[in-house]
Amino acid sequence: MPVDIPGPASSVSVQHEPFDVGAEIAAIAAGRPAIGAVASFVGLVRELPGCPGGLSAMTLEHYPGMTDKALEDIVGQARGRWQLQDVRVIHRVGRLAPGDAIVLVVVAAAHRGEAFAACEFIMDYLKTRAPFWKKEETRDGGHWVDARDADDAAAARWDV
Amino acid sequence: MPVDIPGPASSVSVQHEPFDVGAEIAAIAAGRPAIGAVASFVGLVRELPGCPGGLSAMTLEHYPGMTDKALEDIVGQARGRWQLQDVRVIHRVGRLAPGDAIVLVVVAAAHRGEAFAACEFIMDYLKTRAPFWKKEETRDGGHWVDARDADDAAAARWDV
Amino acid sequence: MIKILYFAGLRESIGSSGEEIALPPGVSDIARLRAHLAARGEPWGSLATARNLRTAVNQRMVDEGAAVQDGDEIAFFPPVTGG
Amino acid sequence: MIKILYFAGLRESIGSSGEEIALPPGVSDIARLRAHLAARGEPWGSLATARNLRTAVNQRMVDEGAAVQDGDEIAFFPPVTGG
Repeated sequence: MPVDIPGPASSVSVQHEPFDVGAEIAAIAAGRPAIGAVASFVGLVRELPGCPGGLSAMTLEHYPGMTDKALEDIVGQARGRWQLQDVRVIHRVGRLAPGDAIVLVVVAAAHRGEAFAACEFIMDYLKTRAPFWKKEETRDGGHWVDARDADDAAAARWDV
Repeated sequence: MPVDIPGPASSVSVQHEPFDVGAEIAAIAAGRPAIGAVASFVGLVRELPGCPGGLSAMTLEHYPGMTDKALEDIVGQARGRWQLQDVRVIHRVGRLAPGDAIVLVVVAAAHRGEAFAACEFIMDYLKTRAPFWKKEETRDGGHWVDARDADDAAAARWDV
Repeated sequence: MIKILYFAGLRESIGSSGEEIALPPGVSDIARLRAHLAARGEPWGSLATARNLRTAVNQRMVDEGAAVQDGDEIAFFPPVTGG
Repeated sequence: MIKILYFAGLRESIGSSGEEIALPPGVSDIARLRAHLAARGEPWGSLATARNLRTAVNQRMVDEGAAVQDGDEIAFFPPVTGG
């Protein structure tokens, strides 16, 4: 009888609550002896350059009917490109303060090359394809963050 | 009077004890509002392919007088190539079991491109330049792990 | 009927998070739907003027040539800025 | 005197983690030191036969042309496999 080995898994979450990076990585690695490499990324609310103390809060709006699908689609594309053991994506929504974590991507694979590439790919695609929008509150009021050309360029790299 | 802002920092550790990924990431991000991106990597003792249950333990030998210097040199090279806010490298030595974490690299930067690139660079250089050696214990006895050509190739990419 | 959703800055400039309307005669794709909605005048003018507007049909991002059918959920929004 | 260290598989095949010797006359670089040590016969033969042997002088990786001076700490070891 073949041993019952857990198959590749992945999961995405969109939530208001903070996440625990160490617990997420530990949960992915636990009892999965084929995993040799775990690459992860945490995105944080950053103080505006040249304007310390100017950013008081940030609100993340999203498209609730679409966000899970968009993230799952991005993860599915990563799984089609690389041999991965597990993927976890958490994106927060609602009101966040400077220093708060916004997004977590964890990718587990046998070797580090795949883990790094897939983790960066997921972030690049998330930045241009997942329906989240940031509104910053400063002393001068609120304004929607502009999309960065650098993010489009980063995502375009993967279409080679 | 200019505000006293903590400057770029980094630290490397070589230790027998396990490390806490979440705590290391949290320590780096705490009170550093210019950090927008934290990329990290954890390397784990992997079950040998095609040989589940065959690996009972692994021993990491190192060159105590050189390891800290080698890791600090690699981190210094990364800092010379990218604008980084902080770097943390922990490498374990001694006897480890399958599933145990071997190495942690955490890189904090303003933007994710720098954080990912520097984290992968540090791992690639560590794999070819830091004086650690793995000896695997299996049912058939112990043997030293061979260096992988793929690791040399990965490190060579960065000399462009 | 089709369901239309607006997000982020576009939602604010229109002053509405969406509407349900009958699929207008002659509207078969996103470009025509967008032109039809904008042609109603204010507060929908920013549908015509917004740069780089993105669109999803039934929760999938599509380009302006994508077909629109009765029963679809169509979302208009600015370039995304999450992550 | 120079201090010589052996690591990992090389340490095991030589059966020693190192030695201290006087800098031999005519030995001015790593290649000559390695040849001198190996020429003493067993158990140091693997210094001649080991493939891709790596070297550090005073805790820095160097190539075979690197200079050796009195007082140096010289380490010989196989390609590294950490991480």
